[in-house]
This record gives sequence, structure tokens and C-alpha cells, in this order.
Amino acid sequence: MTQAEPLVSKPSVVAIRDLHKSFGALEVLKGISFEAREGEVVSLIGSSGSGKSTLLRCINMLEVPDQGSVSIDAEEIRLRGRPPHRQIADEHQIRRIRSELGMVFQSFNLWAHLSILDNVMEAPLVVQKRPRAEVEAEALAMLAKVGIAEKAHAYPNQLSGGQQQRAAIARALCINPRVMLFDEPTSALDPELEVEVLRVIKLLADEGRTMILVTHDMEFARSVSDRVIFLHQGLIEEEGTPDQVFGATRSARLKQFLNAASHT
Amino acid sequence: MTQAEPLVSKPSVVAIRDLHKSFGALEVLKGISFEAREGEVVSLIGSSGSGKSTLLRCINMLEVPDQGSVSIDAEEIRLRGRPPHRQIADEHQIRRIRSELGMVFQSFNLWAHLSILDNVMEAPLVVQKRPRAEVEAEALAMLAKVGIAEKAHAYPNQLSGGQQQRAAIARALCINPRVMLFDEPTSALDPELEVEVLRVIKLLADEGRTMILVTHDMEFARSVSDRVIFLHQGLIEEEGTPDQVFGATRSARLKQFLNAASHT
Amino acid sequence: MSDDLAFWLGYLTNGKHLTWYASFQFTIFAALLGGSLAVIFGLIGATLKNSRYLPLRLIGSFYSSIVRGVPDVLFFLFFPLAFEQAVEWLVATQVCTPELIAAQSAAWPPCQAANWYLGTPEYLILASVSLGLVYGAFATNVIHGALRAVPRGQLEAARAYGMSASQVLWRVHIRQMWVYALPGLSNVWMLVVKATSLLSLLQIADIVLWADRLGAPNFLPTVGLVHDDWRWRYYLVLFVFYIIVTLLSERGFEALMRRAGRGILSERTN
Amino acid sequence: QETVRIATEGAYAPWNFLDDAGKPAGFEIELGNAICETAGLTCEFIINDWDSIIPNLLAGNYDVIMAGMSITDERLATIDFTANYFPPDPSRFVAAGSDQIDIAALSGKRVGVQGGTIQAAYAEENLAGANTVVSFGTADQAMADLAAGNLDTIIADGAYLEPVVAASGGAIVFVGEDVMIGNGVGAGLRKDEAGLKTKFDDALTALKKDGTVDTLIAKWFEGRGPYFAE
Amino acid sequence: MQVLLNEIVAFWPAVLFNLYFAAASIPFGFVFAVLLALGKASTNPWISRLSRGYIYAFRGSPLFIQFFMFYSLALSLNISVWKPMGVSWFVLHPLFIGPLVLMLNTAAYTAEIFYGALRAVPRGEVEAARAYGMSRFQQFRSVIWPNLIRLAWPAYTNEVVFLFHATAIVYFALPVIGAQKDLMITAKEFFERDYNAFLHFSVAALYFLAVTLVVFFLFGLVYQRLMRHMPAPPRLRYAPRWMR
Ligand SMILES: Nc1ncnc2c1ncn2[C@@H]1O[C@H](COP(=O)(O)OP(=O)(O)OP(=O)(O)O)[C@@H](O)[C@H]1O
Ligand SMILES: Nc1ncnc2c1ncn2[C@@H]1O[C@H](COP(=O)(O)OP(=O)(O)OP(=O)(O)O)[C@@H](O)[C@H]1O
Ligand SMILES: [Mg+2]
Ligand SMILES: [Mg+2]
Repeated sequence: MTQAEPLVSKPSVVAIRDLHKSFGALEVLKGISFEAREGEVVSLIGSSGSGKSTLLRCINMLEVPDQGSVSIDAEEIRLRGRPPHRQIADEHQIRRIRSELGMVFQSFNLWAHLSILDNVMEAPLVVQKRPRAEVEAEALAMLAKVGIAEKAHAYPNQLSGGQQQRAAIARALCINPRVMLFDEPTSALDPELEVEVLRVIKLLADEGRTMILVTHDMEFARSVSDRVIFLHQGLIEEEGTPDQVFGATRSARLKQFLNAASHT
Repeated sequence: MTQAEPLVSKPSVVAIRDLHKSFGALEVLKGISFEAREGEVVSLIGSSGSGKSTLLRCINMLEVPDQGSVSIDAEEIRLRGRPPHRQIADEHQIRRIRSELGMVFQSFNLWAHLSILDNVMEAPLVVQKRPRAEVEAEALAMLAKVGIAEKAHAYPNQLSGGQQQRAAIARALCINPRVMLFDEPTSALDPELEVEVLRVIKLLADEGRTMILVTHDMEFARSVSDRVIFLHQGLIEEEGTPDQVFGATRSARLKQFLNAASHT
Repeated sequence: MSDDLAFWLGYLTNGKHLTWYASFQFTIFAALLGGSLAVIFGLIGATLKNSRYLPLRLIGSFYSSIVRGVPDVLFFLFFPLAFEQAVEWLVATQVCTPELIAAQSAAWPPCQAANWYLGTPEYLILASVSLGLVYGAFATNVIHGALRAVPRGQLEAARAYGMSASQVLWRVHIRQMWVYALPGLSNVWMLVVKATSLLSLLQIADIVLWADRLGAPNFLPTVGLVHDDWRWRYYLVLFVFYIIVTLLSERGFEALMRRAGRGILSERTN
Repeated sequence: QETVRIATEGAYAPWNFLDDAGKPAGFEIELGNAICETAGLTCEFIINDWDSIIPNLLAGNYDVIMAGMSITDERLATIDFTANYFPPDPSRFVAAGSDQIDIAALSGKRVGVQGGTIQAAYAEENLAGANTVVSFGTADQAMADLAAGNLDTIIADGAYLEPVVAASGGAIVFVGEDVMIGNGVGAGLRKDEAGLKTKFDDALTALKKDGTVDTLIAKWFEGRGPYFAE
Repeated sequence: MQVLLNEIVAFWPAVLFNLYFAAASIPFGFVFAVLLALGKASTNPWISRLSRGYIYAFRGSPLFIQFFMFYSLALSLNISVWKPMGVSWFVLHPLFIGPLVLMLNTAAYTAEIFYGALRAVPRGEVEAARAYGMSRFQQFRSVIWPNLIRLAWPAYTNEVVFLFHATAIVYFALPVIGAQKDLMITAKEFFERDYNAFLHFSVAALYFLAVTLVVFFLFGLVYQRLMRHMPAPPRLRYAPRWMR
């Protein structure tokens, strides 16, 4: 299932090999492999419970996979031990790699006690230890980019959902990540707010940023992605360009899924 | 808007005259009068917030009206004081009258600390002070009638919603009320459970019991009622037999309401 | 060797030690009576706080906030003294003649005839009442909150079927209140238990007083077992005793909670 | 027969202490019983903490104190005493056997006393300036602190200290000069109990005369007396 | 009225002792409590068990007993430990051992409060911190601690009030040095002089009540500052709740 796009010649930024993950008796991921190349936008779709969030969380090791590997820029994240006690082997490595991965959570997870600006500046200051003046300038620029510059000194819970999600995106962007990871960036939002956020993500896609996103919005996946991956029962059931996946669906399961999706 | 039915000759069991009720600045009921005669089934319909529940709750004085009167079996419930401090004047009278009115709440309000059987027996024993043996026999009969005899010794939260609602109906029936009052008896239930409960109510209607019910289910109101009352903005906008109200709607508001109702 | 044996045997035969063991009854009595009274005062306080009449409401709030704003020891010492003095004053108004008052040299009571003797039983009861009053203020808070936690619908249903106000209160409101109040009352109980360690401050020869007396260094065989300062060992015993009581109480309350929560807390089983 | 309640501390051997049965025992208990028998009274001993023993007498919780209490002018201001049943006795200093301590020039030391005793008053007046005075609820507590080295010296009744020093086997020794304070030990009563005081005094006089008091002193305080024999 | 004023003045030196006991034990208790709370939440079973046991023991037994026990324990170690170290006079001084025991005690209660708050820290916010590469310490400083202290503050305020109340029993359990007397001992001595229980105990109570109110006020100010990120900052209410 290789792609005919020029992207194939670019280096792979995220490479996932044979990922397995179980929660107790429940095997959620049963061997997932895929790559995201420089500048590529990959969408993960699939029904609820199919393991999309788990897969995304394995990329930055918020969940430690039971088996398989994750490499960022060809550097494999080192793990040790056997499941279920598999652990991160090198705290320094993972911290360095995590600061290359800008994760945007479904429920934002903004730090409630910090102003928006402080939220955005926290990781660059604390983790990357960059000078405050530089970080502040960049943070303000990021906030302007996502369109909430005037909210810099507000606290998260003074913002609407869409504004919060955009702040969360600014926060992720400000660590200058190689890859942005989005987990259903709009599912907690009402349709109006959704539009605001999708606009920002599209903007990033157009800038050529590498992104992996989990979404329920097929329209959006189609318009923004270079590649779409359909997860089903812990495996990749179908993968390809949006046109291939949505236009020339082969898997019966995916057909059924797309059918159901278009009805809601 | 008198009716041509034979019911008109029967004595009126519930008589409401010019009922007003405000909550703070919000005037919910602006002068409601109607009667329910012996054996009659009256349905109250109207959009959300139109005051249906408030009206029902005024009948057994869970809300004390600001103005107007309620009579049960031609006996007027005595009130005293001026709004907003209007109060029940005679505690003994209201207790006697309340035990003539079997109220079934939208959210059941079964007593959580008592078994289903004890729930049903509580009021007859405590309020009416009837002998335990007699009450127990009758309670079991009521539970059998609504089809949950085998749940007599279960606690309310061990029952499904439909079973709880039927238990609530049995509880109301067991005080041998002159009138049954139902507040949206099915709106908290899923469609399957709804059917169970509607079956029981229909059964009661067929037995010729006087009932006043608030419902959102137009189909049901049509099939079970002798008379339908449409409340709008605190007033009775239209009233008549189901055929008149649903078949030959005059009010524009009601037309709009029925239209909307048929779409959901 | 046999000396040692005789010495340790002393812990089973020595009358002073036996009295010490027996004095646990004071502690247990005070805890049980104090705990029960705390619940009763809590119910009264909460009822006052819920009252429709402003003065009663104020009394309820005043009771629960003032008592809680002051250390338990202070109230614990004050109440028996104040109660004794109040009784003596009342008696004095009846029995004291001017001559008797003139004959009285001490500052209190007004006259000797009005004096009220307090022995261990009286002190024990006063101490328990005192504990009840102090922790009743805490229980008031707990029960007040629990009464408000009972869903309104449960009460409306009772009213709708014609129950009188007191029937609603006793048959539904208070019955359901326990489930919400138990965790807080369990906490109050633990406080009462721990406060029983203060009994010796009221001249009751309780476990703490005996631990001090028996543990003190003793050189004279006539006075008791001869040993150095062993007090910390005796206190360690009490320390462990209280921890065990806490442990058992916790178990007890868990069981109680399961019973009271039947129907309200248990999940659906079918 | 009139019932008289006698308060004692129960922690001041050999005057008063709790015996192996947990009952009050000691010199004052036997003497008290003898007095009551002579005076035709029914007696009952009550245990009360030292520091509240006078207040509780005044409050009427009992009628008499027999707790090794010395007769002092200060106490006479609030309560009455019978004639003494133990003669004026020196208060003495003790220290741990290993310590070198100069009582005559006592300075910068920690002096233990039982709160509310004549020795406490003495220490407060004469020693508090240059030393630290630490007061304890019971004499035994003070003794424990001395034995543990938390005090440099204790000042207490000689008759209380003697058996302790004797039994300690050199661990605790007398130091310095004795101090004469107090007018002997007597039974304390409320001032308005003149009748009771008379009964006690009469009984005491009789018991002193017939040698009972001396016998009891000899029994409980080894090698003391006779004091009251004609 | 004059009597009352005189009385209030007479109690003034005494309240300083209670204030001292509270002030000396609260800061150390706070720090110790944080360690204990983290210990209880630790994944290391031994650290967790030890912290849990400590908290249970100190919350499960009366402070009064703890005073007696620790004083006599310290006393029995005097000859072998404190004396040779030359700290004897210091260790056994009520002004040291009093706050020490109070500190050990309040640390257990506070640790339980902090532990509860620790478990209530929003998981998502901590995950976000992890996702951006923060180390465990950075996570604690940036996210966990600010959340914890906010969640725990109302309960902690209560604990401070009751710690202050607990200072009332220090001198019932420890020897009194010279004229160093706190509110309770003063009230008791005054009472034994003239039997005016209502006056003396009321004035002592008044002092306790006043300090209680001041604590609620000051801690309330802090709370308002802590909660300034909330649209409508919740107010700290006068609500003394538990005692030891
Ligand atoms: N921490 C966990 N412990 C146990 N089970 C978990 C955990 N996280 C996820 N699961 C289970 O793993 C399965 C996959 O979860 P996941 O969140 O990855 O699904 P998803 O595809 O993101 O679904 P959705 O679209 O609803 O977010 C689900 O059945 C879920 O219950
Ligand atoms: N106790 C109350 N206090 C204040 N306002 C109230 C109270 N009860 C009802 N209201 C208000 O009165 C209006 C009518 O309420 P009511 O419950 O009678 O409506 P309803 O017709 O039963 O609506 P629904 O179909 O949603 O149940 C509503 O606007 C409601 O907000
Ligand atoms: Mg998900
Ligand atoms: Mg309604």
C-alpha cells in the first residue's frame, strides 16, 4: 500500500513498527505499523474504541506499548522490561523527544492556574530553558496566529471551548515541535467553535507541518490529509490518500463506517 | 367549549378555577380553569416551560397557587395569606385530600430506602392507617397488575426505569385515589420501557379511573384521553376531545406545536 | 528468674494494675454516652438550623459555630464547672439564708448548703455530656448537610401522599439522611473517642491518669512494682489502644454504611 | 453518723499513695481513719490532683485535705488547718549521685518542684532569679526528670525524699543545706467548718497523747520521732 | 466592663504562648506533610506503607497521649542521647517538645488533606506536562503543586485553626517552666482563685475565637489570590470542621 506521492522521497519523521498494546485482557492495538514523512498530514479514523487515542498516546509514550517500537527522526525510543511492566528506559531521551512532539488533547488540558500566555510559555521556559524574552515574543506570535492574541492574559476558564482549543494548539506549537499530534481536536466543541479550530489546523497543514490527527470528521479528514488510516479492531484495515480511502473504498468495514458517519 | 359527551353529566372530581402562579417575576400560570369529571382522562399538552408540571403540582398543593382555587369532590382546598406567603390553611384537610390524589412523578421518586413492596405499602399504612395484612394483599395485587410482582422485595435502584415507573404507579394506586395525576410518566424512559408504562396507563384508563396526565406523546394523548388541554404561555389555548384538538386544530400556536411534535 | 516472673505476674495480680484495666470502662462509657449524645445534640442542632423561625435558626447556627470555634478542651473543662455552678446557684436561691451566706468564707458556692458534691459518676456523666455538646456541634454540621443532601423529590413524594410534616421528617428525611451523614458521623465518633483521653482533667481516674501513676519511677516496694521511669511504655500501650479502637470503629462504620446504604448506594444487581 | 470526705493526692508516699489494691494507703490514711474513729465520724478518702486540691475543697467537693500539706500563712489566708500531725520538717535538696552541685551558690540550674507546694513557693522566691524553676503535676514526675538528668536538683519534703534516696542505692543523693519552711503538716479544712475543725483537733490531741500518732510516724517514716509524746 | 478589660489584658501574655506553639509547628508540619503525602502516593510500596502507617497512627490516637508519650520517651533518652550531645535543656523544654509533637501530629492530618488533593489533581493537566517533556520534578512544580495547594487550601485552613485549638492542651501534658503559662493554664488558675468560671473561660474562649477568625480572614485572602484564575473565585467560609 505504498503511495505514489512525491512525499515518499522525504525522510520519515515518525515511524511506528508492529505496535501492540493491551489493557488487562483487552488487546487494543494488535500490531500497527505506519510512517509519517516530513510535511505529511496523516489522519486516523475508526469507530469509537478502535484504539485511535491509544495509538496516538503511544507515539509520545503517554502509554507505553507492550511490543513494537516508535522512532522519531529515525531515533528509536528506548524501552525496557516485559509487559505489563514495560517502561521508558531513558528519561532524558524521552523528555527530549517529547519536546519534539506537540500534543493537543481532546479536552485541551490547559493548565487552569496559568494565564493563556503562561500556558504557552511554560514548556519552552521550563523544559527547553529558552530565554524568557524570546519565548514571550514567540508565544504572542503563536497566539496571534491562532487568532486569540487578545486573550493572552485571560485564564483558560474565561475562554470559550474553541478559544481554549486554539490556545492548546498555540501551546503545542510554541515548543517548535517536529510533529503535531491532535486527538479529536474538535469533538468537544459545538459546530461553530469547530469551524474556528479546523481553520487553524488547515492553516498549519498548508504551512507544511507534519501532523498526525485523530478525527471523527470525515469531511475534514478528506480536505486536510495527505494520507488517511482506518483503524479497525486494533489493526489498520485500510490506508491511502483521501481519494483512495473515501472515493474508492475497498474494505467492507470501512464502507459501513463511512455510511454510518455520513448519517450523523 | 362544552363537550357533547355523556361525561358532562357526571360530577366533577377536580375543579380548578382561575389559577395563577408566579415564581418571582415569572408568571407561569395566568388564570387556568378546568374540570375533570368522574372517569374522565384529561391530557395536558404544551411546550416545555408552558407550566404543565406547575399546574399539576398545584392540584395537590405541592405548589401553592397565588390566586384561584382547587376543589376535589366539590371540597375547596383552604388556603390563607397573600402571595408570596400564601399557605395551606388546614393541614388535616390537605392530608386527607392528598391521599385522594395519586401522584406519579416524572422521575418516579420512589423512596430509595424502602423495598418496592414497602414503597407501595407506606402511604396506606402511615397515612390511611389501614391494617397491614389488608394493605399487603392489596399492594401485591397492584404490583401484579402493573406486572412487577416478582420485584416486590427488590430496592428501587435495582429496577430498570420502566419497572420503577410501574412501581410508582402501583404506589399511587394503592392509596385508592379518586384521581391519578401523572407528570410525563414516560419522558425519562427509553422507547421500550415507555411502551410498558403506557400499557399500564391505558389499562387504568379503560378501567374508568379519573386521570390527569401531562405528556409529550401526542399519539398517546390521542389514544387515551377523553379531553386534551393545550397550555400556552400560562393560559389554556385550546381544549376539546382528541378528535377536535388533533383533527380540527383551530389555534395557530397549537398547529405549530403539533407540527414540531410530529417531527421529533 | 523467679523474681522476674513474680514481677511480671504483678501485672495480673497487682490491684493497682487491675484498677487500671478496670478504668478502661470509664473511657468506653464516656465514648459511648458522649457519642450518642453528640448524635442527639446534632439532630437537635440540625433541626434548629432548619427551623422556619429565625430565632431558632440563629440558636442552631450560634451553637454550632461558637462551639467549633473554641478548643474542645476548653469547653470540656468549662461545661461541667459551669453546670455545677448553675445548679448550685439555683439551689442557692432556694436554700441560702442571709446568715448562711454571711457564714460562707469561700468565693463559691453562695452558701455551704447549696453545695453539690461531685464524685466520679457525676463527673463521668458531666464529662460525657460535655463531649456530647462539643461534638454535637460538629454533628450538627454533618447532619445539617446530610439533610440537605436528601433528594427533594423523595420528600415531595411523601408530601404528595398526604404524610404530615413530622411523618415526612421521620419516615423519609431522617431515614435517608443517615447514608449521607455516616461518613461525617464516623469522623465525629473518632473525635469523641480521642477526646476521652481528656477525662483525667476532670478528676476521673481514667486510663491516662493510671498510666502516669503506674509508669512513674518507683523505688518503694510498698507503693507498687519497683522500676524506673516506664511511662512511655505505658503511654505506648494507650497509643496502640486508641489506634486499635480507631481501626475497629472504621470497620464498624463500613459495615454500618453498607447496611444503611442498602437501596441508596448499592448498584443495580439485575 | 456524720460522713466526712477526706481528699488526698495518692502520689506522695509514704504520706499517701495507692497500695497494691489500688486503694489509698499510707500514714495519712491510717491517721485519718484513727481520727475519724476517735471523733465518731465515718470517713471516706477521695483521690484528687494536687494542683486542684484546695480549690476543690473550697468548692465543697470534700471536707478535709490530708495530703502532706504544710501549714503556711499563705494557705491560712484561704483555708484553715488543724494542729499539725507531723512536726515542722526540713525541706531538702537532692541531685543525681554523679552530679557536683553547689546548692549554696545555686545558679543557672534547673530546679524541679511540685507545683503548688511550699517548696515551689520557696523556689519561686529564692531561686527563680538565677535558675530555671520547673513545676510538675506530681512529685514522682519531678523525680523521673531528675533521674533522667533533665533537672539538676529537686527541692521537696525531707520525709518524702528519705526513702527514695535510701532505695535509690546512691543514684540520688542529698545535697546542700536543709531549708526550714512551713509549720508542719496538718489537715486542711474550709474556714466555716469550725465544728469539724474542733472535732479533728480534739481527736488529734487525744491521739498524740496516747502515742498513736508517734506510732504511725514510726511505722511509716523509718527512724523518725517520737515527736508528740509527753 | 472594666473587669472584662482587665481580664483581657491579663490573658494577653498567655495567648502569646499559644500563638508561639502554632507558629512554630505549622511551617515544619507543612513541609513534612508534603513529604508524607508524596510518600503515601509513592509507587514504592515501602515508602507508601511507611507514610500510610505514620499518618494512620497519628490521626488514630489522641494528641494528649502523644504529648505524654513523646515527653517521657525523650526523657528516657536524655542520659544516653541528649545529655552527651549537650542539647538536653533544649530538647526537653516544653517550648521545643510542644511544637515538635504538634508538628508531628499536624503533619499527619495535613498529609491526609494533601494526599486527597493530590489524587484530585486533574490527570489531563499532568499528562499535558508529561507530553511536553517535563521531568517529574518539573511536573510537580509547574502543574501538580499549584493544583494541589488550591484544592487543599480550604481544608488546610481548617487544620490550621484546629492546630491552634490543640495548643490548648500542651501545658496539661508538659511541665510548666517558671511563669510560662498559656491561655488554658491561666484560665484554670484564675478560676481556682475566684470561681468565676464564666468570666475566665469566656475570655480564654474569646481569644481562641478571635484568632480563629483572624486565621480564616488571612487564609481567605491567600485563597482568593490562589483562586484568581476562577471566573468567580469561591470564598473561604468560616467553617471549622474537624479536630484531632
Ligand atoms: N487506561 C486504560 N485502561 C483500560 N482500558 C483502556 C484505557 N485506555 C483505553 N482503554 C480501552 O481501550 C480501548 C480503545 O480506547 P481508545 O481511547 O484508544 O479508543 P478510541 O479509538 O480513541 O475511541 P474514541 O473515538 O471513543 O476516543 C477502549 O475499549 C478503551 O475502553
Ligand atoms: N420552583 C421553581 N422556581 C422557579 N421557577 C420555576 C420553579 N418551577 C418551575 N419554574 C419555572 O416555571 C416555568 C414552568 O415550569 P414547568 O415545570 O411547569 O413547565 P413544564 O410545562 O412542565 O415544562 P416541561 O415540559 O419542560 O416539564 C419554567 O420556566 C420553570 O423554569
Ligand atoms: Mg479517543
Ligand atoms: Mg414538566
